[in-house]
Amino acid sequence: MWRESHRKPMLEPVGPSFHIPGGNMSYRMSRKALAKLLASLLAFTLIAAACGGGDSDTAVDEPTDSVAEGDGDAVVPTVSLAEEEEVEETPVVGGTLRVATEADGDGLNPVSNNFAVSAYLMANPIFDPLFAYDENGEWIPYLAESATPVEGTNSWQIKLREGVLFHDGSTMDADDVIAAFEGTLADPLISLAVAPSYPAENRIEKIDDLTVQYNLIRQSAHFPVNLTSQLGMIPSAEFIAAAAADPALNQAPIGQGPFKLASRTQDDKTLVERFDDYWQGTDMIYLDAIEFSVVTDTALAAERVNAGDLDLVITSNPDAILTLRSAENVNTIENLLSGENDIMMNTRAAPFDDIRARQALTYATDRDAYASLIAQGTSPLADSMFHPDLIWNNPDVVQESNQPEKAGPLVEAYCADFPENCTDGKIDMELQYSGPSVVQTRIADLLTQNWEDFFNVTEQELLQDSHILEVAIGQYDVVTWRQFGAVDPDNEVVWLECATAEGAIALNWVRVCDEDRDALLYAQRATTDLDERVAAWREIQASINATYSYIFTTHANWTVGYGPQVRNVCGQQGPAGETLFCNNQGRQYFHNIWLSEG
Amino acid sequence: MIASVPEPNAAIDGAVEKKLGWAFWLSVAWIGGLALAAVAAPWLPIKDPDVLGAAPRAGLFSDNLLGTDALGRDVLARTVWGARISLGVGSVGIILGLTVGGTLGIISGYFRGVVDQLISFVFFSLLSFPSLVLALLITATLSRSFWTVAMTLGILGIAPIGRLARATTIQFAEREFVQASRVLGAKNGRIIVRELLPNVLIPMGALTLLGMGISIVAEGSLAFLGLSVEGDAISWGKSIVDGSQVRDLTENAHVALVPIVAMFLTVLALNFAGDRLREYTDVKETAF
Amino acid sequence: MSNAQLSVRDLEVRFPTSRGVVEAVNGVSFDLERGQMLGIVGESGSGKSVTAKTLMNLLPRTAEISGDIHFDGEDVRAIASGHRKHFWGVKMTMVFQDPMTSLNPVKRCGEQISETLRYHLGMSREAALKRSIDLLEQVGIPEPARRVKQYPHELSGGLRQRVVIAMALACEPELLIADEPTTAVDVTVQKRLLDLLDELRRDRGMSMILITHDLGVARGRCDEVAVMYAGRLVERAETEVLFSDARHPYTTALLRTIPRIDQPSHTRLVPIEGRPPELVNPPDQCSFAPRCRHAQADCLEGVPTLTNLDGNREFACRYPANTEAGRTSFFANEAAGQTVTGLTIAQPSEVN
Amino acid sequence: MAGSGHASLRNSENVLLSVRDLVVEFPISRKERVHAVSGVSFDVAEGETLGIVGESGCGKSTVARAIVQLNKITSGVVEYAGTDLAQLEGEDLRRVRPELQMIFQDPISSLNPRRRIRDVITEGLSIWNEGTGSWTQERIDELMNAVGIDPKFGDRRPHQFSGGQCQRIGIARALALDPKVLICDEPVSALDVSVQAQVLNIIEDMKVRYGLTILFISHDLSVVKNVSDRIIVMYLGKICEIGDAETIYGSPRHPYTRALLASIPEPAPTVDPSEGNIIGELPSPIHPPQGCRFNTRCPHATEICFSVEPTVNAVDGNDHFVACHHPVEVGVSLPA
Amino acid sequence: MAKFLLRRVVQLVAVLLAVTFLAFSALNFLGDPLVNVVGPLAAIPDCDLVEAGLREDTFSTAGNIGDCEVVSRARAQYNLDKSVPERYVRWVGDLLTGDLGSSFQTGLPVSEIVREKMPKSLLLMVMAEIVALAIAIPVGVLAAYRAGRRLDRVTSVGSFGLLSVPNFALGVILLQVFALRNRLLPASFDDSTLWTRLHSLLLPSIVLGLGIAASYQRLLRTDLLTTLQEDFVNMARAKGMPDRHVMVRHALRPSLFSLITLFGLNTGALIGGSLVVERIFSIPGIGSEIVTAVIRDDFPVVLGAVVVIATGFVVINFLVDLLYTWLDPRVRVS
Repeated sequence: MWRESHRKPMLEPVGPSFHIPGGNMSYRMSRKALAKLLASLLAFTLIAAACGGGDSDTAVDEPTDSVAEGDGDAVVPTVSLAEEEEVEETPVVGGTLRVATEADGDGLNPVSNNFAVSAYLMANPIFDPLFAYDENGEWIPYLAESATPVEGTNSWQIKLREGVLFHDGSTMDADDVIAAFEGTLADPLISLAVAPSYPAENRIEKIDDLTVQYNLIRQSAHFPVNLTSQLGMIPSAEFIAAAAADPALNQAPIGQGPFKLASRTQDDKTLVERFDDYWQGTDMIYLDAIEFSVVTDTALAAERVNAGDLDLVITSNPDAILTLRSAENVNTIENLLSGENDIMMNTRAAPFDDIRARQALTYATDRDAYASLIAQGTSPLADSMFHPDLIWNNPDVVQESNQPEKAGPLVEAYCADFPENCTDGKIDMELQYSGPSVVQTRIADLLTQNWEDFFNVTEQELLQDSHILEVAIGQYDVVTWRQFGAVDPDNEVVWLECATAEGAIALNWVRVCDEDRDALLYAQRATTDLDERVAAWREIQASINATYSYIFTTHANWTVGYGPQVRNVCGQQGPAGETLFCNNQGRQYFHNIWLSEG
Repeated sequence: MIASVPEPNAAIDGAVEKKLGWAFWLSVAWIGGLALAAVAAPWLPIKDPDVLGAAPRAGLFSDNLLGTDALGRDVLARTVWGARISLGVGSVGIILGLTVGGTLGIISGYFRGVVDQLISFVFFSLLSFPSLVLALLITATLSRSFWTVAMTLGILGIAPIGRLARATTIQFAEREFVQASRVLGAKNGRIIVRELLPNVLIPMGALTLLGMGISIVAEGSLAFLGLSVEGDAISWGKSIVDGSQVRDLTENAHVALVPIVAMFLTVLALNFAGDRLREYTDVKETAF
Repeated sequence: MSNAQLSVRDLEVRFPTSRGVVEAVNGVSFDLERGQMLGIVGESGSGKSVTAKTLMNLLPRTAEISGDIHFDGEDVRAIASGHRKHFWGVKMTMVFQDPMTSLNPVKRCGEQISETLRYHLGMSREAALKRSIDLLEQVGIPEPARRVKQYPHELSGGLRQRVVIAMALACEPELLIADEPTTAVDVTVQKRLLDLLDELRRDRGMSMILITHDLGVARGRCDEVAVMYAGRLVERAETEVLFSDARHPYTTALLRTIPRIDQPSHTRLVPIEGRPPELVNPPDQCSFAPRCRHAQADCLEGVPTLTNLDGNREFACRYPANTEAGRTSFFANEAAGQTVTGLTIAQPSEVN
Repeated sequence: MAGSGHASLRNSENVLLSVRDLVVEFPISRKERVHAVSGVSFDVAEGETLGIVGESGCGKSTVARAIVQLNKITSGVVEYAGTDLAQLEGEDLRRVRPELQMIFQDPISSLNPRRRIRDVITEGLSIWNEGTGSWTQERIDELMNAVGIDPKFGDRRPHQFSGGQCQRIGIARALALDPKVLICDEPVSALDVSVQAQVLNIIEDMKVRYGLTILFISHDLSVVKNVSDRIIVMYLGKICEIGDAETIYGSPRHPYTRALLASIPEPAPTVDPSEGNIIGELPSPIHPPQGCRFNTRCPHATEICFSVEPTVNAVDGNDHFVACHHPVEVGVSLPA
Repeated sequence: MAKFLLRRVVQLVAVLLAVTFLAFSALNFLGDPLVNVVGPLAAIPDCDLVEAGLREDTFSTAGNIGDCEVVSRARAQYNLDKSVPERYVRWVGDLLTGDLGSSFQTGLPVSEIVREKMPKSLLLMVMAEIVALAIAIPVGVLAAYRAGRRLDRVTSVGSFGLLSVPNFALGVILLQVFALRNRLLPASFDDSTLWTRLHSLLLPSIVLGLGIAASYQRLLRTDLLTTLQEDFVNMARAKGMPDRHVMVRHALRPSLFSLITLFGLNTGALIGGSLVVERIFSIPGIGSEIVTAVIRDDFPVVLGAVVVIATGFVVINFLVDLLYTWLDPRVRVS
């Protein structure tokens, strides 16, 4: 399915990617500032999200079928288009698209606010990125005209298009790009995640009015994909300066996308309207406006899409997905490749510093129950950090579980050695999860039930921010988590290397340091040979599996559900007429969507 | 020449005997039975409330009498076990509220003056603080153990109970029997304990039941905000929230409805019993 | 008696309660001639107010009423069950004990008077107000034009009761029932109010029923006095006859028990021992028997009927005072030291 | 009639309770106050029953409550057995309390509805720990018998008794501490006439039995006459007339006293019924009239009555005192 | 009147000071505001040591910039180095100038947030009260009029039942029946037009209103029964006034006092109760905002909302007092 793209060099990705469980929380909070630090790491990853799924009819039982229909020539499995796309219709101009988001962002300023899925949904119409993914998962210049590596691949020159107008009427030039980059690095928290890839001085240079040069510490063959996400969204320099002085302006961003912000109420509604001076022209911008409403319960939002109260919803909540699937008036696009649900153990603290405890926990876990009761069939069981459809997947790696008979002796042996960590012959441990969330609570209850024959489980529900924090600073035993799923696995290096396993804050959450594994990680980073990389990653998977630090449960499912009146959901076009990647982890584009009449 | 007259006569004695009525005893039986079941839950012939054995979202009268929830746990068992926390939190909370609020209210109503103004001001301030917001503040910042939640509910009760105690105290403190006691030479402490307490506390005793109902409901409200007792502790509020997910509600509403009905019946029984008890302990002051 | 203005026959009022049926009024009959003033005297619970409220159709729906009430030949109870407007308040009206509570505290005095006029007589707001001022003047209220704009609490007790009277008289009723109209006011005010009622009654030729617990009030004002005890009418006679020559032992005991201003200080009072009976399921006997010094064995068997002697007096007693039978029974009891109901008679009689 | 002055006070040895210049005012706002009692002086000899009579608002109950220190005294002296009660505080006051007991107007409200009547009656003894066990019980039984309550009903609660019985219980409670002075504040006004006599008789009996000195307050002229040796007539916080019962009723000198006696339904023979027709309304105790407080309604009022407050002066011997500039000559106003 | 007003204003200020001080202290003592500003840096215990010069920075991941300087800077910026009372005084000072501060979370001025969210909650509250009164007054009057009869017993049982239904349970049930199953009413808030606003608030206001209606009805019935015993009612009937006139014109107004007192006190409870109802029906009102802010420890928002609600509470109770004087002329004198 996967093959190397020869058109562009494979370069080293710079950022990590991870997901926090909570996308399906019924009660979701925005992150506190403390989470900005960690979550900002997420914001700068090279996410070439795999896109899978299919329409609502075929995806239910065998989600892989539709993937197989891909053209076989892409880096990623392509989305099989919904039937309505087959009929050529004349697009209708006008109308407001009503989109439900499950949360709101702190703000919509890409320089100082961390974007999660909801924020991306609202920011995508307002900001065009410098680069974007085409349907094959390869980067294409978008707002940028071109990207050229210099001095090997340590530096990249980015040339901007001429005559791009911001919503305030000013013209975009190199100064805006520099202001955005420096603004990002000026934020002490966000820079924690971004700065390490760049030297302390001379990180960005202005070559001419429309050209900037980014200077990196290490070779990076894939640098432009770094600019497909938040980091590639460029607000006007004046806006950046003004927002730095008055944070309230983060709610009223000035971009250059096809839609400009019309009104916004935090945690409620955000309305964007067509921007008439859009640099690509408005011939293909059909919608008058898009209205984003926060509906925290996406299952309820799904009901409303079915009822016609809303046009589109994006969710990873199994209840919502099932509702969308069974709804008569809803089409869905599901993506099973963009993340793994897992359970992590802290290998630097008792009792899980002992592999016997980790093994026991792994054996005691009932993944089948998890898949049927929690995922309810919306997400298949996962064996490793890669979906089997991906070439990186090592089919020999099998996630162990459901063998409680093996757990008993291990626990017995452990407790014999460390009686202080045991009570009544069971290992004492704490299961930490984020809440308040009905789904997370159910997961915790289920796991506790799995484990309680061998472990004395104390449940601890923490607010999402505290939850992330305690994991980052290593104050946990076991947590439920969602992670991985980047298009290019090189993005995952940062979560796995020894360098991030130490210190006060560790991004290698489980804190497993294995020098052999580091060697493999860096080897695959150094090569552009796909076979070599695949081989390295298969070995890495086996190595991860052997440490018993993660228990993979299911592949996360991001689903876009929309009413029949919504057309052209996956028909977004790039500047050169390329078809853009559809449903990248739920970060939907709305540029060319139109609403049929009636 | 005091004539001996046979009185009080028998007719009055008969008339004075009040009846609580069958509905009261039914309410008491429900609350008592529930409390008993809650205490005895581990030994009752019900399924393990945590075990995920059965098919999820089973309907009523399947293998599981009242069906199962989204994780396949027995709804009946969870409702019985949930009574432990709900009744526990409710009773501890109201006892705290009654003790603190009642004491402050009596002191305030009896001594009046500056003390009264100060305590009344505290009560009014507490009242102008929306109660659930107060509860939120406490439960969100402290760990949400059983005791935190119970204490929080107790604090919520202080101001309303205190105001009632104060009003009742004032009403009685001006009565002539209190003056009579003072004329006899009773000290303040004695007047409060002997003359006022029985008149204030006994009606407030009935209030205990009403207040317990309110506390049980408040636990549910906290659960809806995700701030009830943490961990895998089972409470009605948490069960209702769990069953109130849109899909659960549309496809198997009984998961939410069973604890809702249990809570409703309990609160109804508490309200009714409290109301009857209030009437019952409300002394008639004339025989005619 | 059928030509009487008001005729009450065998009136019974019962209230079912959780404790049993309260027999508040039990077989009360009387007639009232036009222009007459009847006093109904009794202690609390004797049924005098219930009787009045029955006449006024003011009892709660739970009350079980039987008996006949005719006003000018019209069946009053039929009016009550039908929907005839303009009877109460126009033909027959009532004033109550407490002037403070008889006036609606949240409405101006003028409104309260004029609403009656407007409802019954269809007067305009202005005309009704003007008439209200006239009425207030008639009942001797100074500055009536100012008073109509005042709220009841701004008036003194005496003035309030005058307002109530003015309100009652608004539609020129033919019968006024006054239920303890002066109990809540001081003696000096009481005198003036009673004088006023007397005067108005005479001027208008109105009939009146004065309900009171104060024998003195009844004595000075009424043509005829009826004494009620435990829901029954025990004696009725012309005022002077009743006060000088009462027959029922309760009446005589009542007259004796009250301290009199013309007696010297420290005059020993003659109390009526015991207390009034419960009205719940009363036994079939003379209800005064347990407190009666005349009581004999047959007093406990059946209720004595109201006997009519020489046309103008009635009483319900088998051993009436100031008669031979009464004297005999009393001396017999005195000799025995106690009555048949266990009432001790420790001291030689001062009376009878 | 604004009765001020000490003329009515006797120098007799056996004066037990003496009230001098008693003033009680209740503030209702920063500027205004109710002048409930304004400079009242009188005394009570040991073994005497002093009646205070007057209409509502005349301050008679306030006087009673001020004597037992239930109301704060604004100024004045309440001297009991040589001690000024108004000066006593805390424990000292408490120690004197058993000597002066009180019976209240509302027999129902004056008993704690939640206590058994035996406990109610024993309360005084248990406060002062007088006697224990059977001794106490015997005394209580005796008291209950004395007031006509069968001791076997001691376990019942007040609501099982009638108003008259409750008043008897109240009397027993007051007598349990063996007081010297009994203050009766409208003790029979809430009772039906048929039981009123029972309670009045008991008060008379108890006075004899326990050697009480009684202050008897009532609005009912007949009742006051029946129980009192001496009578005070009050109007709007002041004394009008003080004298022996027979004197007050037989030859009243104050116009207000006469108006009262003429107003009752069966007027006293000593006054003309027309004297009851006093005009106007009771003035506000917040702004009482200058001079004689009765001047707004008095048929005899002259200029001096509006400017000068009359003092309490002796008239025609017999310890008869009147506070009036123009006391009525008895012979003149009697009907011919 | 002026004096009365002045006293009320003083009371309002005192209550506000007490309430905000309570909230302020609770927020500061129970949680650490620093966490909200600088995130995990505050939670790393060693940072204090670093700040004191006792230790090197320990952020391996952060590399070159994650110093504890950030912490000190934030402390200074938000006055967190000052004592709690001093910070409170500063906060009150800002409040006097109309500055409620800015959200830690979004940077938006709290006054703007309140202005945005409050009207929705207020509308819900008003609608709920209207629903409650519209049900309670007629039913209460009818029940009192037919006291002891079947209608009275039925409404008594009904109101007793309603009182015992927690509003979240009622919300869940009505949501299920009317919004999810039958789609008669919207399941969540729609802010598009005034009509959709009222339409989508109907169900939540019924949920809130029904429970209150039950308590109002019971109270009104009891008070009406007491009033109906009064002589002035008898007097009105003795004057021959028709029953309807007596109930509505004579008995109702003097019976409204407890109801109105409860009405005043309810405003506080209603905002409390609406937290849950706003949650269930996805209404982005002040209740939802408070919940979110409390959970996020967004102090300025919590404090601001509490100030506004407490002010509302005191002001409404003040209006209730004014209403008394309209209802009862006796109060006007004293």
